[in-house]
Amino acid sequence: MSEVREIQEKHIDEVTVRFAGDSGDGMQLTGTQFSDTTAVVGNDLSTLPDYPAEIRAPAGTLYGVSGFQLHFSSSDIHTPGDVPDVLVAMNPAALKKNLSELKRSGLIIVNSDSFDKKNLKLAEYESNPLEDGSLSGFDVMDIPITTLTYAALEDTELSQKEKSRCKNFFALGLMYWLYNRPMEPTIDWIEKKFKNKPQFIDANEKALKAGYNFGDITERFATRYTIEPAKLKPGIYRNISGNEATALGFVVAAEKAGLNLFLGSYPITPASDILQYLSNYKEFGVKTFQAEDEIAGIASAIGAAFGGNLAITTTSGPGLALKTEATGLAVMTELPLVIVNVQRGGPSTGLPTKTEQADLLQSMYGRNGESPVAIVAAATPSDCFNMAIEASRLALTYMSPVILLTDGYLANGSEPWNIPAVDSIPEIPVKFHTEVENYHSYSRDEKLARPWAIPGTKGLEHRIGGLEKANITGDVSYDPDNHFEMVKLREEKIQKMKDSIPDLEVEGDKDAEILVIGWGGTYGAIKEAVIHTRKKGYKVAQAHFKFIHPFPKNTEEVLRKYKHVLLPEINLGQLAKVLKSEFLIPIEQFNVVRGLPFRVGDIENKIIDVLGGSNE
Amino acid sequence: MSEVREIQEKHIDEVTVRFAGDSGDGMQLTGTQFSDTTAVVGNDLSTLPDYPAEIRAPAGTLYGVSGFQLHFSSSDIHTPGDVPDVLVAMNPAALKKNLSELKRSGLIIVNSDSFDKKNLKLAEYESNPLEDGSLSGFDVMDIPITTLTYAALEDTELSQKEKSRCKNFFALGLMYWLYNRPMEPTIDWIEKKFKNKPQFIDANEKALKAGYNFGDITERFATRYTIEPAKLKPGIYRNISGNEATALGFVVAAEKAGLNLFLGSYPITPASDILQYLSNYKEFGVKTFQAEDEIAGIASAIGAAFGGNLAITTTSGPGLALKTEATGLAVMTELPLVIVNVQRGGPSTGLPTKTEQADLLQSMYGRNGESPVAIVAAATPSDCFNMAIEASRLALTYMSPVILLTDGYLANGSEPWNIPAVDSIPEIPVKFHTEVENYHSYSRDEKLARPWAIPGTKGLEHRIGGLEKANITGDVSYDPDNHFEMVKLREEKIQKMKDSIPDLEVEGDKDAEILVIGWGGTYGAIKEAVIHTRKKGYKVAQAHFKFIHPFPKNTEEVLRKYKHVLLPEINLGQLAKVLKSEFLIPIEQFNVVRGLPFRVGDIENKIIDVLGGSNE
Amino acid sequence: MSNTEINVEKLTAKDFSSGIDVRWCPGCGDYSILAQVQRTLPNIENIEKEKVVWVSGIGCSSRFPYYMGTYGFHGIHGRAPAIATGLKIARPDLTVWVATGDGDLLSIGGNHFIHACRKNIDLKIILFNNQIYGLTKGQYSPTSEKGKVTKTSPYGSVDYPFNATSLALGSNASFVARTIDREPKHMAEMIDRAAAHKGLAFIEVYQNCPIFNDGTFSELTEKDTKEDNVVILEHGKPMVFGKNKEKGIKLEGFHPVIVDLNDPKNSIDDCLVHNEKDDSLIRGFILAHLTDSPDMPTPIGVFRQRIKPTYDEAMVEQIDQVTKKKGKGSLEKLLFTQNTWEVK
Amino acid sequence: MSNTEINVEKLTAKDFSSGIDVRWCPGCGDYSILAQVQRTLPNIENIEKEKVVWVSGIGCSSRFPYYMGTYGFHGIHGRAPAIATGLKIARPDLTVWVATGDGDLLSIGGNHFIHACRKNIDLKIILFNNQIYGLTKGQYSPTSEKGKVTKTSPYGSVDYPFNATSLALGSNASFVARTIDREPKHMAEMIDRAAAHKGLAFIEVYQNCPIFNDGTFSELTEKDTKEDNVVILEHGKPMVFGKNKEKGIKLEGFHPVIVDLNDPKNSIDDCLVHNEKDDSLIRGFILAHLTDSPDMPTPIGVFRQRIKPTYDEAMVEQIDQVTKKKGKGSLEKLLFTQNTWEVK
Ligand SMILES: Cc1ncc(C[n+]2csc(CCOP(=O)(O)OP(=O)(O)O)c2C)c(N)n1
Ligand SMILES: Cc1ncc(C[n+]2csc(CCOP(=O)(O)OP(=O)(O)O)c2C)c(N)n1
Ligand code: SF4
Ligand code: SF4
Ligand SMILES: [Mg+2]
Ligand SMILES: [Mg+2]
Repeated sequence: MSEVREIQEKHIDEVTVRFAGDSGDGMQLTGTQFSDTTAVVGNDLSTLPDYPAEIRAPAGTLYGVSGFQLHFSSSDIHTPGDVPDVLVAMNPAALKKNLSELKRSGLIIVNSDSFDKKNLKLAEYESNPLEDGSLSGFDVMDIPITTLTYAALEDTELSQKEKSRCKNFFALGLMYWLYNRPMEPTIDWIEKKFKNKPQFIDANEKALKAGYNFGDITERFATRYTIEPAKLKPGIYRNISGNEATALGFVVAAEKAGLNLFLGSYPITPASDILQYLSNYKEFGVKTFQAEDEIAGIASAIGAAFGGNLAITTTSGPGLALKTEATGLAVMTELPLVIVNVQRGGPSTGLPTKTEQADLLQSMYGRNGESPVAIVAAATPSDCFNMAIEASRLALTYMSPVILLTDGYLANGSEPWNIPAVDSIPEIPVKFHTEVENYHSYSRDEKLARPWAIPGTKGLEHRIGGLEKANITGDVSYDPDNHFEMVKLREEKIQKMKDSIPDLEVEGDKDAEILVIGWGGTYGAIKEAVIHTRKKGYKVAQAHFKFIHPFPKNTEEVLRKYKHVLLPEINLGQLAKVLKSEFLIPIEQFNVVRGLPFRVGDIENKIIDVLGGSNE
Repeated sequence: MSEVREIQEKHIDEVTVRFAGDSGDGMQLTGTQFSDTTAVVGNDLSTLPDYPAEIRAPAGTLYGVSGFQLHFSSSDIHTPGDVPDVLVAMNPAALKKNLSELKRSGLIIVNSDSFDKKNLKLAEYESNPLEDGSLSGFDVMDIPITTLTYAALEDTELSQKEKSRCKNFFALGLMYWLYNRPMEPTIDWIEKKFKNKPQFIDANEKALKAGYNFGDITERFATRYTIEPAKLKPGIYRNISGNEATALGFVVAAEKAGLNLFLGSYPITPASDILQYLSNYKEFGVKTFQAEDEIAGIASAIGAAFGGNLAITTTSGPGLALKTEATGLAVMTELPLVIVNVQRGGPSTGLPTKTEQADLLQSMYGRNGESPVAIVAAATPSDCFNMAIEASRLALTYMSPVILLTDGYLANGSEPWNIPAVDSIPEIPVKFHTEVENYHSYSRDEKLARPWAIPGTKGLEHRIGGLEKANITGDVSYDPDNHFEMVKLREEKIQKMKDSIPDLEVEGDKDAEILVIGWGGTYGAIKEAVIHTRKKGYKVAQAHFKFIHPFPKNTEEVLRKYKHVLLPEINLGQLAKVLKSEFLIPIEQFNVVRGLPFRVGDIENKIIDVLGGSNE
Repeated sequence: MSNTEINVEKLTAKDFSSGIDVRWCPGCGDYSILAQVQRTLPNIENIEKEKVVWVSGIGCSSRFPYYMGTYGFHGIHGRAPAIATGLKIARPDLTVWVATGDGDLLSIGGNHFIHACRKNIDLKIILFNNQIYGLTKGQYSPTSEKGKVTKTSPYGSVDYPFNATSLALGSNASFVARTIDREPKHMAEMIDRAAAHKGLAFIEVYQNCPIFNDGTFSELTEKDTKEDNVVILEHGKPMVFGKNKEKGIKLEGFHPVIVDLNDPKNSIDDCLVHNEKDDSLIRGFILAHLTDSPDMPTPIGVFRQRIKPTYDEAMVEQIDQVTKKKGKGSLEKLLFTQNTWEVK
Repeated sequence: MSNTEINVEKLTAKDFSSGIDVRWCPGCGDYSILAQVQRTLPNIENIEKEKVVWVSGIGCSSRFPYYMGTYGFHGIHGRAPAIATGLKIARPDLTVWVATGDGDLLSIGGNHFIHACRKNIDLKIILFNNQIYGLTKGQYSPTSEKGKVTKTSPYGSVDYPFNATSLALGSNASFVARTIDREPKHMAEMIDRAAAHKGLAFIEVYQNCPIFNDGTFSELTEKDTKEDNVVILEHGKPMVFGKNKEKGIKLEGFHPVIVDLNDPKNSIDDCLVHNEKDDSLIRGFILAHLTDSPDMPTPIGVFRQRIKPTYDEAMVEQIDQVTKKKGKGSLEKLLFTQNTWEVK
């Protein structure tokens, strides 16, 4: 880095970068590496991977474009950014697909080698945008990345194809240079990943360094940026995605409850990762059963719950639909069970790789009969860790199925996570029932939970099932009054959980005119919108639901305090429906269902709109 | 019937009779025969079969008791009656189980032969209620029915066991005498049923006549009752159950649409009858596919709909839960499909043979994503016929899945049905798309329906599926704005149906202080309660929802007119939730979830309660 | 948890009864199965009643767990094998039995059944095959014969039936047997054998439903016909049947044929010798398909038994191996992995 | 509706292409299946393109219908056989094909598959068996070999795999065949045979997934190994294989063994002669289980074909019979049945 050229070092506060290329170009990897490194240097960050449903659509096509957006900053941030400042486009299709969302006058780094006739045609370009002036207004850096990568790898033994695969590392290196990030974390990663393939270690490192050095050497970049570490709360951090956080949460919950963890699951995008993570933790005794279908996934978990495990099942929308009948069985048998639903675009197969919040009503009501379950939702990627533990705690304490809702954005997105000290996480007290005297399978404690007496316990042999149960004895009962009693008891038990969930917290202006509420993965976008509008002088407050069934005790009180209650949701108004029917309170809805997280700006505008327009 | 004994002939207006006995005693048959005969003599009537989930539990046990209640009258009636006037109890268990619901000073006819030690013990009687005075206050006729039946069949060739099986006909004959009904319809039925077993024809007829004659001869009955024919609307009538009416409705709908009818279904109580009825109508070309499970049931129907049939699937609660994922596919592919859900007690397996209204929210919201379907509900057993046609009409006209909700009470209950002239039922215009020019699989007509172009049509080869569709072209599309557009379009299409469904009708007082609303099988009970309270001088009106998604156009207007809106439901308030969230109107709920139809008296009391108590 | 000393007192059939009133129809074949199970289980060595769990789906037969004095789970329709699988994996120390019907296991539950067979989950599955849907009052089932007239097939069903043993073998089940409700001793033996088998054990029981399908198996159960229609499989013994064991079965190519042993041209040595331990599935498959031809007798007994590691076992082993290699998991390590950084 | 004159113009592969861009990964074996289907269908006698429907579930392979110029239905995961069943029953005039994957058909869809086989629904099912979940990015599937390391089995899977042909035969499928993506001519023949079969036709295609399971079938596809590892089944011909057809297969009891035909002690006459029309399922089952032992070659070709009435056919026939007997249904009669009365 001994350099004579005059380069301006500019300190900036935040940047949003989007990497885009073919599904085969390794953009998800590039994005993840950049994120991890950015995390390690101490920026706050938030990411949004966005990939097609096809595994690897034919090279160069528009529908084959895979993207990864990353927002990082020297201060607290909460979303992956509305509009990228920088676009790295590995081919014409990537440029075409992403250009419209780029910031005006933003920076575009393209692999100019890929702008040949064939690729232009595949991207449906009539003329070469690098030449026809259509990119005027942007800061375009057309760099022959392929050529430069080949050059850097000239003396390696790799085939051309293998060499070409290294070009994402070149791009990554260049970006590291541009944003002043160290290469070491990525070098470490490469060395571990290709442990058994030294030629790839060498090549990828060479490409990475070549990219970095290219930044240093070329005259094209006049400015280089520094983003200071964010002043986050002191602690040990790691970058974590929602799915990994969910998996870790359950391992911790099981240990804190002194139980074995059982996962019965069937792969489905975007939930498969959780199964994948958990299948690694054999040394924790975690049992993962890849079932033949979603029904077997939940049914096996119900069996494991009967057997005394912390039992969970993970899925996404269509899979949740398949689990409804069995969820009802868990309701009737009052067994602890956590069902994780990583929401994706629907209905039906819908948009499998996109995010949405449209499974709330299915979670609430999608079962035959009066069949209440608890519902909790994670607010950010790292919050998935907390909510997995919370869901487990509720399930085990109240002997009830609990649905944990996350979504595609939380699942694949990542952010720095202030890792909690293991001791600071409270135990989950669980006691299997063993006393033979006066045992009744449907007696209840003060929380209305029935005793958990597991097979193997002498003298407590009993039988449960999906037919209506007699209160206390647990015998099958067709008695009309008993049925009514049990229908009410099951709902009451869920309502009892109010005693052990936190009140709804309000952030923002004490004298706010508008309360913006939300649930799940929209937390960050709402939070930023609230910050921005407050900065503009509006009186705004925010409250976010992590517990939806039951609602926190103070919900009605909070909602009634404000002149306006605004609820942005990535659906047609599902939480709004529930709140309105429960409290008969008018709620202003803001619904955008585009398979993508909210744009902060859109929420901002809506807030201002509700408040009667600009106050400027 | 030449008789010297002085018998008082009493004209009465209405009676409620309950037959009760062992599951093996043929009580359902007895009840049905009595109903059919009662229908033929021109009374209005309403029935409520009530049988255990066990097929034939061991004789004499309490849980083995099967009952059949029948309310008949010389005027318009709407429910099977709150409390029986007469109980026919074939054994101690039947007496024990039903006594508490009998009218004070009601008539009890028991088979005294069955009151032996063993049966008394099985029925958990400490002493013989026929002897211990515990029945004082009732009018008890203890008749040795078994002995008398044996006597009547002395010279037949039957075994004792076979003879014993005839005793329900003895009881039926006695009841025919008591209520002055002809024996011919039953004799006809016996002759047809046992066509190939002449010895049974003879025996059953003998038993029937012996019962009848016993009434004539014995001195025990001082009074005999006549119930004049009801002054029903002129027309041809038959007695019909909800399930049969549903089946007939679909046969008619298919013919009126000029389509073949396809049913894909899996047996489940209380919906199996519909499959059973439809499997008989081969001469109408009806194809019934008994699938391997509920998912195959609906999936096959979706395939048949793609092929151009009027496709339906029938089930009950747990089965509906299993169909949710595939229902979403029908939503996305916008194919016409009717899903019949005969609701039963839930959650889970719940109370399989009991009635309930707790699947409304599942029907509304129980799918992943924003996945709207139309929902209609039948109000009375014979109304199932109309609503099956309506559901088909909506499905075919709007190219949409439609859920038709009935329930266990409607399904098994029966009433006289004024059979409509075949010509009076409107055609359902269906035109398969055949024009090749400008064909787009997701273009829309003014109703927002897409064209139905079925395989076999040359030049219209196209592909549909569960992934999001591009508006108009029907191509797979991951475009964010298209997705939002389509999410809105799908909901809009359902709302469009408002144009072709009738307004909500209000019956009762114009200046009513209270509007009692309801949906589905509670119609009759609400109607009687409204009539009774109006007779008592209260100002009451009634409106009943047969169309729930969408609601009729005038819904809000109607609801806002009244000081009180009361909504009785056999659930914890499901329609109330939907109405409250849609209109933010306060609704007084009345929820009783006992696996049984409402008692008219309970609704009556509630109405009076809401109006501030007695006005007397 | 296992403490064998507790079990010195010999358990009896009564210990395996829950005492709940049995609610099947009078004369139902299910009673016989219940009786044999309750009689057989106490004789199993070292059995601990509290470690036995009966799981079922929905159907008359699926009421079975209520009547057993063990732990029980009356599941939902078709899902018993899946519930049982989860339970067995979570708790390999338990003995998990499944009671199920032909609708429950082979119609709606078919997928879970074939997957449990394939994976060799250590479950004991008893199929109460009455060739009818009993609880829903008499619709044809996937084992009903073609042409059967039932409530949903008033003109005769057009379905070819499943052959349950064939399906189990096609799915590579490690233990496949058949017995009949009216053969209590044989049934007891099969239950005993299944209990002793480590791996998935499947027993098909032909069960009479006197209410909706009375007499379907009468040729196999009535005194005057059964000897001619049933062949009892015995390991290592030639396959012979008939009132005087005067008929044998031999193979012509792949086709089993009946030989008349009274005819001096034929000898018992020509007959197929049963070998339930055959490594390959073929022999079992031939036996399973004997029922395809109306002339051949129906085999009862163990069609095939093969010992191989069970799924639940393999999973525990893998966990043990990894734990041995990596050491017992530490939350500290798990959470505070590499790529952490500190903010001060 | 059938009007053969319309079809005088000979259809070509192009007519069977929808023209939509194909979106599989470069090198995916699915391309080969698509090409062979598109090439083969036009040659089928009297084929009317508009009467052909492709139904699929979810998976890479299930994208297949989009690329076909026929009617198509991209269903939901596992349900293709059920959707296709309804379509075929409703419209017996159509030719209904199912394109499906090993996860789609054998994992979540297992039940519909075995029931379609059992009922002999007249469907043509092509299984794209790549022994992996492709679309969800590489988890083991029910056909993955035991011990396979995938995303969900980082320490090797503990599942025994399904043998798809065994399962099909165990369910009594009337036509069972296997082919390989890299054998286009053989594949075309199998497609042709399936199309000609009246009844359920099942073809398993071994298909390479270069992204998540590259080379699983390479022993069967690579030039230098394939002759030793694949035996091609030909009706009426002895089962021989090897570079110079120097190896044969004969049966010892139920156990197929390899005989060295170079050894003069052995003769080609000892070898098993393939007979796909065998009435019984046994031969097919033996062939299906050849793959159980690593030493034996993998058979490709038609394992078994048996003609029997199809379900859809039988249903139509029953309707015709009843209609003939009762006359075409009259709504008047249906509604105004006996037991009516008049109110005036
Ligand atoms: C999801 C679901 N579908 C259908 C039913 C209705 N049902 C209950 S038992 C049964 C079949 C019973 O047949 P089988 O398994 O043979 O048992 P059996 O009564 O003959 O012993 C059916 C269809 C149900 N309870 N749940
Ligand atoms: C109900 C449901 N469960 C799970 C999924 C996720 N999913 C899609 S395809 C697939 C498996 C694909 O494997 P396979 O059938 O072998 O097809 P391939 O991609 O290998 O061709 C899975 C699990 C889904 N789409 N729907
Ligand atoms: S219906 Fe049949 S199977 Fe069910 S309990 Fe009665 S006799 Fe047994
Ligand atoms: S992931 Fe595998 S199976 Fe799927 S398209 Fe790519 S190569 Fe083919
Ligand atoms: Mg059965
Ligand atoms: Mg696959």
